[in-house]
Amino acid sequence: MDRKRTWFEKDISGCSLTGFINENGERVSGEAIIQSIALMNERSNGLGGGFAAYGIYPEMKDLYALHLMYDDLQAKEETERILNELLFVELKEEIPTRKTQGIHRPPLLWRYFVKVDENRLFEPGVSEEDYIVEIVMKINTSSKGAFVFSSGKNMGAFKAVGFPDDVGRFYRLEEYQGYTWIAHGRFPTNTPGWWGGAHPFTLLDFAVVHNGEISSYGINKRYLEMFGYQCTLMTDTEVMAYLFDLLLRKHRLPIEIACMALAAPTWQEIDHYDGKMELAKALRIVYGSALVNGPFAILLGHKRGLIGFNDRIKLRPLVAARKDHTLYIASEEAGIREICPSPEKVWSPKAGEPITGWLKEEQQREFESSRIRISDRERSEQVYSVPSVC
Amino acid sequence: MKIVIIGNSVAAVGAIEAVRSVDRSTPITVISDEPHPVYSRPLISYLLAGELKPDQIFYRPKNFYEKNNLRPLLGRSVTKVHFEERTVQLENGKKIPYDHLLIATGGKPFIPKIEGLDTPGVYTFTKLEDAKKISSVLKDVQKAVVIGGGLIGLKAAEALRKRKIEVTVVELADHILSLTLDETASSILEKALKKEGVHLITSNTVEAILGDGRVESVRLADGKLLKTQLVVVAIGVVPNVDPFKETALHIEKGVLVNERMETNIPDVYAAGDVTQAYDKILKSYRTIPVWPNAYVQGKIAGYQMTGNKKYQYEGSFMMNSIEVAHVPTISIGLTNPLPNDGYQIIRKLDRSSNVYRKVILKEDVIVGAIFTGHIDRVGIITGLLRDGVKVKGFRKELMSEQFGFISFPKNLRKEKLLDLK
Amino acid sequence: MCVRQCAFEGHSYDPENDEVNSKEEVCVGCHRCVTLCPTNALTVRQNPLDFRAHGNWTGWAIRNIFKQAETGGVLLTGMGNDRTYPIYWDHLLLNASQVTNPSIDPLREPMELRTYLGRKPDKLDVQYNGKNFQLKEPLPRQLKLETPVVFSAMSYGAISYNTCESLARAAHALGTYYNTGEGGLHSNLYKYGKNTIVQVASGRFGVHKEYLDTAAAIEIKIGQGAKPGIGGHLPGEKVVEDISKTRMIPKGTDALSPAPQHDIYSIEDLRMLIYALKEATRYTKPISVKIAAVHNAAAIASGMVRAGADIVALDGFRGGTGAAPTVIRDNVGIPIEFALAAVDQRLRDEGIRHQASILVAGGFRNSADIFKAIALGADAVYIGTAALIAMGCHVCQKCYTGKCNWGIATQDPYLEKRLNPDIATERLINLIHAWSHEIKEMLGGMGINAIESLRGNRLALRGIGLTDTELDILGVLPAGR
Amino acid sequence: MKRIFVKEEVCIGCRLCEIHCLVEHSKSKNIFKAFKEENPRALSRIHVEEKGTLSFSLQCRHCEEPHCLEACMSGALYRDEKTGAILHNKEQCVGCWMCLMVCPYGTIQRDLNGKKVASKCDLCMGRETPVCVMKCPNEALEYREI
Repeated sequence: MDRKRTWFEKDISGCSLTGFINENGERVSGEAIIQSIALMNERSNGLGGGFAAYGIYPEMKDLYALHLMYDDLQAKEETERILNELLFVELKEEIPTRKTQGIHRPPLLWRYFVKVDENRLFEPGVSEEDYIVEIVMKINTSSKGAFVFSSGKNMGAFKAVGFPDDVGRFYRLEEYQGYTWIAHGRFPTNTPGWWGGAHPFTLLDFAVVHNGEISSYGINKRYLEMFGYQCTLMTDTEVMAYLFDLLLRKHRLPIEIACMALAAPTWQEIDHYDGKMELAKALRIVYGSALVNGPFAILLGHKRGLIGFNDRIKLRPLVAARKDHTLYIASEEAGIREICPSPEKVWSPKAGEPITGWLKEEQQREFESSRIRISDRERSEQVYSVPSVC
Repeated sequence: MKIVIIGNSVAAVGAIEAVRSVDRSTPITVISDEPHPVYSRPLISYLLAGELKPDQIFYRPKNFYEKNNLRPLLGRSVTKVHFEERTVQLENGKKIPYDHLLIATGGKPFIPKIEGLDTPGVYTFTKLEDAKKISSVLKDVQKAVVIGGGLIGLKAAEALRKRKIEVTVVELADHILSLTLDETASSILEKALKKEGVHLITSNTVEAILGDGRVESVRLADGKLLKTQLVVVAIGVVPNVDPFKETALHIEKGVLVNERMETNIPDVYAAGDVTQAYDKILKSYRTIPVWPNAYVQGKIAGYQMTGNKKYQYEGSFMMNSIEVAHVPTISIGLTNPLPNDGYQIIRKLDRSSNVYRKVILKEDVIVGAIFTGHIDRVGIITGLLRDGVKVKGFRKELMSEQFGFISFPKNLRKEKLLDLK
Repeated sequence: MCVRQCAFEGHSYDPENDEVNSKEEVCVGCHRCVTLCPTNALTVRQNPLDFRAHGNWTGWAIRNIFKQAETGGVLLTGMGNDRTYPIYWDHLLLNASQVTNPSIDPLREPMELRTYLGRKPDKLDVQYNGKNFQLKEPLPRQLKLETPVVFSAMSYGAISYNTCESLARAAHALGTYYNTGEGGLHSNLYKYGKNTIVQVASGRFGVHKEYLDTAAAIEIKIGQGAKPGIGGHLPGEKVVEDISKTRMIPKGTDALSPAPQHDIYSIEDLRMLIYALKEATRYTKPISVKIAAVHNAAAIASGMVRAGADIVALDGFRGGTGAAPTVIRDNVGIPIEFALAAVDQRLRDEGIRHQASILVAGGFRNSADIFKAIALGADAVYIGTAALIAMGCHVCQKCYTGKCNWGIATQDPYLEKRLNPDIATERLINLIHAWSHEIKEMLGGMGINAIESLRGNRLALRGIGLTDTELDILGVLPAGR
Repeated sequence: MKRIFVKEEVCIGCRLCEIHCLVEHSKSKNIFKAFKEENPRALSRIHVEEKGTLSFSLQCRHCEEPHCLEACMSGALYRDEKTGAILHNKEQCVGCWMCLMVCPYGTIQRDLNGKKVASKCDLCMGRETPVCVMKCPNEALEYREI
């Protein structure tokens, strides 16, 4: 696992992605998402596939579910020592897999359901989530041979080197039930075949799958580093996850607003609605270094919903569709019709304009940790009533 | 409406060009006792001197009359004008009606009382005919006498000299060009003329022209006899008002006109040497027989006749440019003021190079100037005089060879250079 | 013609032989005569006469000793460092898109250079008013630049009035700014206040309430790249009527700018001045602090930001000047490339990079230099010499003599007229338009359509012919990696 | 009607206008021949006035009410129908200097080389822009509608 070859800065890849959310919170098995992504295998080259699913650990919804991959037992022992030291591990188990054609030399795959001991939040101002992030960063940067690839509550990421459908079968995803599923098939042009390099990239409950290249990677990375993030995964998709974590979780920006920062409207538009777009202007002034430039289409899964959006001039494909209470977003319309033959509505989102699906509030509470912070609640209401600003 | 113009020289042309600049159609009749298309009288001396091809004498192109849609009656003299019935009568009795009449009859030579004036070989020198006649007899002329040391006299003398004739100029005053120059300037010219071989006799005059059947000599006031085969009488011109004697037309020295070139009779205008008009320097009505003045007066009359009252005559002043014996001289306005009357005079003289500059001021306004030898840019002085500009700020500069707009105060310079008129 | 044009009396007419002679020893090589000669009869060449070749005792070294032996004085010079130190811009290469991400055609797609200078908050606070979102509180005042190029500080006095006017008019037309330097602001130029950065320097010349209020921003000048640690000196003969009015000093007296600001002996003093100025202008104007690029620029810069500077202006040792001791200009300070890289990185390490914008100056020659500076981390670039050259300067380095044949660095009314502000303004506008367009092309080539995605994006750069240490300081990878 | 205006603020007194005017009105229109070979040497119709640091060039203003044209007794001066410029016919001129006498700008000169005729600016007839304007290195002369 040569990710520590630090000169290696960024991954360039073209990909397929697909995802859906049932806004009523009705959970479905992983079968559908595998079908959908499999149809777009042409867009990947067998060097990586992955999934994220929400609502899969209802009985453990109060606990952070850490998915880890280890090169060897030694790495496992060292890492578990750290985990036990810093967290309370309620349950530890191997992630169930099956031998599958096309999935070679898997690392050791384990998951841990953990919670944070209040007393450990030594510093004031450091939230429980910050604490988890800190630990994830620590393991991913410093401990050799170990890698955390999922760290949210009641959700999980599953990824590997191989074609996405093989990856899905390898992880036996048909056995999981989730209300939101996202998937990714990878076509890297120069990443070593490393499992950690596959999408989705996650932090806490944020999971990102991404098709594209971020030409602004260099500055996005340095910007994130100012806030203590360390980009170590040899791929620019990672910065997407961190940017969302920064804007949504740390800076408490509503999702539309965060998207507006990442794929900002042009000055021409801003000047045109001058006054009305004071906020957009301020966003560009303050978050210029967070502007994600270059071609991309991404899906962002989070505990409350699903977001899909494009770069500011739409240089990568992204199609959306709706049927009943389900929102589908994928690289290709075919990928949607494969699992939803007759959608009510199919459309191609505008550049920089996020497509958002929201889990109904009561479900939110059902699926989430019972200990929702007030501010969190406010935000979720706020967010829920957002009209499209962009 | 019909316009009739008596006269066919610069004043007439000024009027015609003014009218035609706004009105192509109104019939204009031009009457002149001379048979030629409009020519420049001052040029006859150049013609006589042989410096001009015959057709260069003409002031306007051949097609002037057609182009301006005129009705020329040339070689027809006007005997009388019936102002009451608005007609002009020709020598053949024919009457020509007018609505507007312009009197532009110009000047005629002033002939003093001298015995023997009728002797063959005695000529005046104002018209083309005069030059032609003189030219035609020159082959048997060795000596000539010119009576009068004014502009015409000197130009005539110089012309004859150029035709290898031995010329003597007889001037009554004690120096030549007495009306336009001062002693200093004329002395410079006299010196130059003598170098050219022109004899000058001043403070003297011709009493009699002697000869039997043809001029043989003249007798001067001091009794001295001069042999000569040719006498040119060039004492000056007076307004030619003959056709208007015994009419209601108000005449003193010349036809009196106001700032609109109107005479005392309605719709009758006068312009040019025939007029007696306002002199803005002497602040009096007098005859100013100079070319630019004639054109301007004609132009104003012309505009008036078309009903354009915009142009008015703000008065003129004497000005002359003469070059004799390679010494150019320009004189403007009042050149010989009476010592008192609060005039200031600035002068600069360099005899070796014949350069003489003289400016006469009254209350810091230029009222006259004489420039000899170096005359370039004198026009600026003329302009200042014309506009009555106070030169207090830069009066000492007036004498400088480099004098120009650079010498003006900034605002005056800007005003003069930027508003183009 | 040539005789009349040369203020250094390099040509003389000999009426006897009706010929023009020239004196090579006074020729400064400004090309004025060459340019105006109607018959193209003139050219200017280095006088081939040289000393015996010697690695150490070059003609330059020897002639300087001669001069000083004669005069016993300090060697003076104008313009920026002309020694052959490495120019790191020329060792940095740019990236472009191929296949995996499309390059963008600036002629067809929006390509944005707009830049805002000033302090930015750590984060935006947004509130929902039931209809849509809005800012909780307005941003601190920013300077809006339509293109990331600003005309750097050149004082009225060092340069002629016409030159100042041209800079002001061009800045206005271009939607950017010019800097008054320490010369005060001529009353005729107040109308360009919205595009003016006024300087408050050690001499405090021309500083008064109206001056501060008129400006868009205020710059405290601590140091200048061409002469770090050295004050300024405008000789009395240059202090003519208008200048004395504008600078508020008696006519004909030397204008001496002390080396230090005598009310700033420490960082906390700087803080006091910054806040004094902010108070005086009711917090309506960004405050910039300009320092020369010196060895510990990074630490100083971080102090400046913490002291309240909204803009950190760095002036590298190739920066120009009207007059400086040669020995200082040629030996003090460091290249702007290093200073910029170090400061930008330091502010990021301390997590305060967003609290101030970085304006860099010091010998920027073309759009590529500017582009690379922005990729290294600059928000915008100050150009001085380049602007003067656009107006006609031929870099003869004789600014300090006041005899500028091009009417730029002079107060001589005869020479001053040679710079027609209409022409100079147009030429400045042309230059910046051309550079802006080139910058857009380079951005487009990288598949980037907004300048903020280049700012600090050092991955856009690769080093060539640099040591590991240099690469490390610049924070760029070597070409090929 | 287009006319030439001077901006004395930016006239640098280089006299290039005089040089190029002379060349334009020379036989060869070649600067070397015009100055070194042609005899009589052509005359510049533009004149730079200079005093101290102030300078500006001046040529015929082509007045609307031209005194020179009124004063010209040979008919050599005339107005060009198209441009309204006041032009001068050398053949017709006799050198009586009446025009010099009345021109308030002093922009008509005696051409003493060869035949004595007044010489004045002709706005470089047949050229889009007069050479003095075109060649002014500092745009101190502009050619524009009044």
